[in-house]
Amino acid sequence: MTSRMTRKTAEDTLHKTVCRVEGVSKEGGECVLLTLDAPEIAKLAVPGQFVMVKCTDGACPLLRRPISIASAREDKIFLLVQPVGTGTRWLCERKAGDSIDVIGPLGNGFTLPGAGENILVSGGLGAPPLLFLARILADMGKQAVSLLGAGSSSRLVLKNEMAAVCKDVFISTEDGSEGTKGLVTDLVSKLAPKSTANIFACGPLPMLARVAEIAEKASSCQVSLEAKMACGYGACMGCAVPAANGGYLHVCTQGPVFPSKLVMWRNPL
Amino acid sequence: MTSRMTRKTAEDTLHKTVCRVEGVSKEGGECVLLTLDAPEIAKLAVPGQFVMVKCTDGACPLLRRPISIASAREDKIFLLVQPVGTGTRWLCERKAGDSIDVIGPLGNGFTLPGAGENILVSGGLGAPPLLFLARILADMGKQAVSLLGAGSSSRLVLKNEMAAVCKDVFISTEDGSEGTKGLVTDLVSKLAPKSTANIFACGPLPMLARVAEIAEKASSCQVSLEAKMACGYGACMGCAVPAANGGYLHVCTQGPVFPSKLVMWRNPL
Amino acid sequence: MSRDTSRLKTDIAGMNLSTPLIAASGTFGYGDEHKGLCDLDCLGAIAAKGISLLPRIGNLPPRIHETPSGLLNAIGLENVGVEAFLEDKLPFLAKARPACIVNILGESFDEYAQLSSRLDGIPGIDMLEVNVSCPNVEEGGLSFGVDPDLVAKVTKTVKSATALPVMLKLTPMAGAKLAETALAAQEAGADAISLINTIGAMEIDIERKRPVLGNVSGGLSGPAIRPVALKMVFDVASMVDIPVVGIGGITSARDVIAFLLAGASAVQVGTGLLIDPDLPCTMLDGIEDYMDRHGIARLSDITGALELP
Amino acid sequence: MSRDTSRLKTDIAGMNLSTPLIAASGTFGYGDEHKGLCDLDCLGAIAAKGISLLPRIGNLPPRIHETPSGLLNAIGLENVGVEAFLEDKLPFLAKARPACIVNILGESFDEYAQLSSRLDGIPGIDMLEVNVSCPNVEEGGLSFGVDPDLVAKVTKTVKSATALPVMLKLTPMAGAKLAETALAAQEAGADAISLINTIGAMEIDIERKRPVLGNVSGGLSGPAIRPVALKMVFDVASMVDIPVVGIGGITSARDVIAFLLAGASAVQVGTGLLIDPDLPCTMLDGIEDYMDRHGIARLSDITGALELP
Ligand SMILES: Cc1cc2nc3c(=O)[nH]c(=O)nc-3n(C[C@H](O)[C@H](O)[C@H](O)COP(=O)(O)OP(=O)(O)OC[C@H]3O[C@@H](n4cnc5c(N)ncnc54)[C@H](O)[C@@H]3O)c2cc1C
Ligand SMILES: Cc1cc2nc3c(=O)[nH]c(=O)nc-3n(C[C@H](O)[C@H](O)[C@H](O)COP(=O)(O)OP(=O)(O)OC[C@H]3O[C@@H](n4cnc5c(N)ncnc54)[C@H](O)[C@@H]3O)c2cc1C
Ligand SMILES: Cc1cc2nc3c(=O)[nH]c(=O)nc-3n(C[C@H](O)[C@H](O)[C@H](O)COP(=O)(O)O)c2cc1C
Ligand SMILES: Cc1cc2nc3c(=O)[nH]c(=O)nc-3n(C[C@H](O)[C@H](O)[C@H](O)COP(=O)(O)O)c2cc1C
Ligand code: FES
Ligand code: FES
Repeated sequence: MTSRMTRKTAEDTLHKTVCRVEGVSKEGGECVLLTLDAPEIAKLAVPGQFVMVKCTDGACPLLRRPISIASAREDKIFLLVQPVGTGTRWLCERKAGDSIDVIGPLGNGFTLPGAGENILVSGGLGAPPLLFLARILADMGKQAVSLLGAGSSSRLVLKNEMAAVCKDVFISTEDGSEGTKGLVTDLVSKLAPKSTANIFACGPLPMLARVAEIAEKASSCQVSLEAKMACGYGACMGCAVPAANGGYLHVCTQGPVFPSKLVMWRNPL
Repeated sequence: MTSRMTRKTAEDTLHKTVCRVEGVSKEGGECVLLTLDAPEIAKLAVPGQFVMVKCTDGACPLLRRPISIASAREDKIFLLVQPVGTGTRWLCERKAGDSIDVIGPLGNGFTLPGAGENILVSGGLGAPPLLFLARILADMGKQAVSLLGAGSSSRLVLKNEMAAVCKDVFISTEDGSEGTKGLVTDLVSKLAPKSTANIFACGPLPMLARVAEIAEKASSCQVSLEAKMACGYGACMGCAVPAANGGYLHVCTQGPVFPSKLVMWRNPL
Repeated sequence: MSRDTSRLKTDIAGMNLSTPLIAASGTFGYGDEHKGLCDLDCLGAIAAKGISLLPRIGNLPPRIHETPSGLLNAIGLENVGVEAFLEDKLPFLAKARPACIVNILGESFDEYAQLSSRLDGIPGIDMLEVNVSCPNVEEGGLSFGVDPDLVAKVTKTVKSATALPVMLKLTPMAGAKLAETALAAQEAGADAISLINTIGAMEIDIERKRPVLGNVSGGLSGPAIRPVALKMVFDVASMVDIPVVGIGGITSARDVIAFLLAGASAVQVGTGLLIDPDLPCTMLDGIEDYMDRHGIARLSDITGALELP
Repeated sequence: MSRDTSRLKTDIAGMNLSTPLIAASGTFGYGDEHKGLCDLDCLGAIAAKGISLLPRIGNLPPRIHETPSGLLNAIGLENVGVEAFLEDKLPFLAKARPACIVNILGESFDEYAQLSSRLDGIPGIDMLEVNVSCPNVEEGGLSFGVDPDLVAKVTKTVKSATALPVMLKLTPMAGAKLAETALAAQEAGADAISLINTIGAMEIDIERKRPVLGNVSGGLSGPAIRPVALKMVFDVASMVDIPVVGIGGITSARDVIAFLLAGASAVQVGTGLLIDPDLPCTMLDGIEDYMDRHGIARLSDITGALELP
C-alpha cells in the first residue's frame, strides 16, 4: 500500500449543513440517487466516507442515518438510498428543491492502492462507496474490475456508472436473471485474485467474511463495514464491532473501511 | 327548541376509514380546505360533529387530531384545517389522491332551532361547523345571520361560503382591515339579540364566555367547545371541562356542542 | 366472526382467552363505547375502566397531553362507582364474548376488601385486576404498589374477600423493588400479575409557567415507555411462576410477540387502542403470520422463548 | 465568540458556567470529537465520558438501538481509564472554555475512593460527577444508586478523597426512593445533584428471538423519557437545598426552560447532542428569546419559578 489519502475525522473539520436536493433519479431495487448541494462536504470527501442524514422534517425518527458518499463532484455529493425503513423511505421521497440536514464527511476512506490489479466487490447495496472509489481510480489512471452482485437483475444498482469507469464489470444475480447465477463471492473465487491484487469490498457481513477468506493471499483486502450509529463521529461508542485481536473497532471513526485482517470474522455480531 | 337531529355517538355506529383526498384548496390564514371521500361518515354527519384524524404516515404524532366537519355533501366531507403544529401542518400538506385515516362522525351536533332568528358567531377558526349548520338551515328554509371575526382580513375563512347561504354576513377584524374594527363579540352586542334569538357560537374560549354572557336572555345559546382528546369517542375520559353545576362535561361525547348554561365559564380551565 | 383463533387461545389463571389481546383498563371505557370501531371478537378480554367503591369525578382538566411517542394522563380515575358499574355497565361486558376483567382500586385496605366482596360471585365477571398505583391514604399518600409488604397485604385482603381469580397490576414506580413486589404478590396468593401501569411524569407549559396538567403530574403511557415495560416484564416473568400479562406501549403484532417472548402469557393494549380501536384485529393477522412463518403451533410456545446470548 | 452570554451565567456549587448547558457524560466523548460541529463556547461545561480506574472495552455489540423517540444503549462504559484520560484527554478539556466535569464510576467503594483521590488537585478539573448507576459488585450487582444508604456512603467516600466539588448523578431506577437518595446525598455532603441517568430498558428482535442488544438490556435516553425526567427533577428539586442539574431528553430551548422552571439550575444535553452537535447554540438563541419576551434578567430567575395551580 502507498499513500493514505484519507485521514481520521478527529484531525479534520466536519460540517453540518442543510443542503438542497439538486436532483433525484430512480435506480434498481426501488433505490433513489440523490444529488445534494454540499460544497464543504464535497470538497473534503474521499471514497469510503459517509454522511449522517436527518431523515425527517420533524422529530421521528430520532437518530440520523448513515449513508455512504456515492461520489463527490464539484459542489455536489451523491447518495444512493435504498428504502428499507422509516428513515430511508423518507429520504427516497425527497424531491428536487427540498432540504436535507447532513453531517460529514465522516469516517476514514479506502487506502488507495499502489500497483496491482484492483478488484471492487459489491454485494446488494455495497456499490455506492465503490463507485466513488472506481471514479477516483480512473481519475488516477488506475484500472479496476467491478464485481456486482444482487438478488436479481431488477435490484442491480449503478451498473452503467461502474461500466463507465471500470475496465470490466462482472455481474452475478442469485436468481440468474442477469450475469452469472450465484453469489458475487463466487465471482471473486473464479477471478482467483493474485497476490498482487488489491481487493475492496462492501456489502452484507456474510459476503464480506467470505471475501476476506478468499482474499487471504491478496496484497490487500479492505472491507467497508456497517454498524448501528447514534452519532457517527466518535462521541457515543455505539458502533463497536469485534476486532480480530479481541477488543472492538469503532466503525464510525476507525472505519467504516478496515483492512479485513483487523476484523473478527467468526460470529462478528 | 324542537327536534334534536343529532344523537349520542354511543347509540350509533362509528366509522374508521382510510379515505381519499379528493381536493385541496387554500383559504385565509394559511388554512387548507380538504375534500375527503368518506361516504359512511358523510351519510351520518350533522353540523357540530367532528372527526379524529391520524396526522402521519408513520407513528408521530401519536394521537389523532380532532377536526370539525365543515360540511358533508353526498359522499364527501369537508375539513378546514389551520396549520398550528405538527399534526395540522401535515394535514395541510396533503395533496389530492393522498390517503387519510379518519374516525367519525363523533360527538353530538347543534340542536336545530324552531322559530326565531338564528345568529351564528365564529371567532378565528370557529367557522367550519357553523358553515355546515348554515347550509343545513338554508336547506330547511330557515334564515341565519353569520358573524365572522378574525385577527385581520387575511385570516378570514369561509366568508363567501357563508355569504352564499346566510341572509347577512357581518365581519369584524381586530386590526380593522375588513368589516368593523374590534371583536366579533362586539358585533353580537350591537345586534342585541332578542329573546327569540337562537345563538350558535364556535371559537376561542374567552370569546365563547363573552357570547354566553351577552346571550343570557336569548332563547337558546349553543357553544362548541374544544379540549385535548386522546380518543374522541368516550373511552379515555381525557376531554373533561368543568360543568356549571360542579363535575365535568366530556367534550367528545356530551359535546362538543353544549347549551352555554351547562358550561362553567369562570376559570373554565 | 369468521377468524379461526383456536391456536391463539391462552389461559390466565383459569380464565380462558380466545386471543392474547386484552383491552387495558382506562383505555376502552366499559367496552360499549366503540360501536363499529372494534370487532370485540378480536379481544380475549376487556379490563374495564378502574372501579372504586364510590363514583369519582376525576381530576381538574387538562387531563391529557401528548409527549414524544407518549401520552401523559391524569384522568384521576373518574368512574361511575361499583354500584352503577354493576347496574349499567356490567350487563354489556358480561354479554360480550371477551372475558371480563374488573379493575379495582382503593385508597385503603378496607376499600379493597369491600370492593372485592361486592364483586364476588357476580355472574359475568371472570377476574379482578387490582390496581395498586393509587395513593394509599392510610400510609401517607405513597402508592401501595411501591412497597412489597403493602402489595402482599392488598393481595391477601382481596383474595380473602373473593373467590374470583386475582391479578395484581404492578406499578413501575417500584423501581428496583419491582421484582420484589411481584414475588410478594405471588406469595400472598395472587393468581396472575399484570404490568406495567403508567410511569410518573409531567410536562410544563413554559409560556404560562405552569404544569400542563391540572393535576400537576400524571402517568406516561404509549410507545415511549415500551422498552422500559418490556424489560420489567422480562425481569418479573423470570422471577415468578404465575402467569404474567405484559402492558406498555404495545401498538403492533411485533410488540405483542416481543412481550410474549419476554415471558408474558397475554398482553394488554392501552394507548394504542385509543388511537386505533381496530388494532386488535390487525394485530391478530400479524401474530398469525408470525406463527405461520416460524412454524409455531400454539401461542404458549412463544411465551418465554427468548434466547439469551 | 461574539455572543454576550453574561445573563446566561450560572453557578453550580462554586463552578462558574457561562451558559446553563452541559454536555452530558457519554454523549460528547472527551470534548474533542466535534471539530467544526459545535461551538464549544455555547456550552457552560462538558461532562466527560465516564472514567473508571482501569480502561474498559465496553459491551458486546450491538450496543445501540433506536426506540420510539428514544435511544437504547448498552455501551458498557467503554473508556480509556483514568491514567490515559489524564494523559491524553484532559489537556483538551482543560484548555477549552467550558468548565470540565469528570464523570466517575466504580464497582466498589474502594474504586470510587481511588479515582477521586487520583483526580484531586489536578488543574483543569472543575467538578466530579459521580455515576452511581453502575452495578455494585460488593453488594451483589444491584446499582449503588437505588439504595439511599449506599448513595450516602459513596458520597462520603468521594468527598473525603477530594477537595473538588462533587455532584451526585442519580439513577431513575431508585423509583419511589429517588427523593430519599437525593436527600441522602445532600446529607452526606454532595455539593450538587444531577438527574436522571438512563432508564433500564430492552428491545427484542422477534425474528431472531433475541434481545437486540448484545448486553440483553440497556438504558433508555432521549425525548421519550423527558416527561419522566422532568417530574423527577421537579420532585427532587423541591426536596433538596443544593443545586440540581436536570437531564433527560432535552432537545430544545423549550425543554431547557421547562427543566429550569421545575427547579434545575442548569441542564445536561445528551442524546440531543449526538444527533445535533450544534444544538447548544440553537438553544441559547431560544433561551435568550424567552428571557426577552418574559422580561427575565437572570437565568436564576427561571429556576424553580413554576407556578402550581
Ligand atoms: C457506514 C454506513 C454506510 C451506509 N451507506 C448506505 C448507503 O449508501 N445507502 C443506503 O441505502 N444505506 C446505507 N447504509 C444503511 C442505512 O444506514 C440503513 O439502511 C438505515 O439506517 C436504515 O434506516 P431506516 O430508518 O430506513 O430503517 P429502520 O426502520 O431504522 O430499520 C430498518 C433496518 O435498518 C437497520 N438500521 C437502523 N438504523 C441503523 C443505523 N443507524 N445504522 C445502520 N443500520 C441501521 C435496522 O437494523 C433494520 O434492519 C449505510 C450504513 C452504514 C453504517
Ligand atoms: C372538537 C374540535 C374541533 C376542532 N376543529 C378544528 C377544525 O375544524 N380545524 C382546525 O384546524 N382545528 C380544529 N380543532 C383544533 C385542532 O384539533 C388542533 O389545532 C390540533 O389538534 C393541533 O394539533 P397539531 O399537531 O397541529 O398541534 P400541536 O403541535 O399538537 O399543538 C399545537 C396547539 O394545538 C393544541 N392541541 C394539541 N393536540 C390537541 C388535541 N388533541 N385537541 C385539541 N387541541 C390540541 C396544543 O395545545 C397547542 O396549543 C378542533 C379541536 C376540537 C377539540
Ligand atoms: C387514559 C388512561 C386511563 C387509564 N386508566 C387506568 C385505570 O383506570 N386503571 C388502571 O389500572 N390503569 C389505567 N391506565 C393504565 C393502562 O391500563 C396501562 O397500564 C398503561 O396505559 C400502559 O399501557 P399503554 O402504554 O398500552 O397505554 C390508564 C391509562 C390511560 C392512558
Ligand atoms: C451513548 C450514551 C452513553 C452514556 N454514557 C454515560 C456515562 O459514561 N456516564 C454517565 O453518567 N451517563 C452516561 N450516559 C447517560 C447520559 O449522560 C444521560 O444521563 C442520559 O442519556 C439522559 O439524557 P439524554 O436523554 O439527554 O440523553 C450515557 C448516555 C448515552 C446515550
Ligand atoms: S456512532 Fe457514535 S461513536 Fe461511532
Ligand atoms: S377524548 Fe377520550 S373520552 Fe373524550
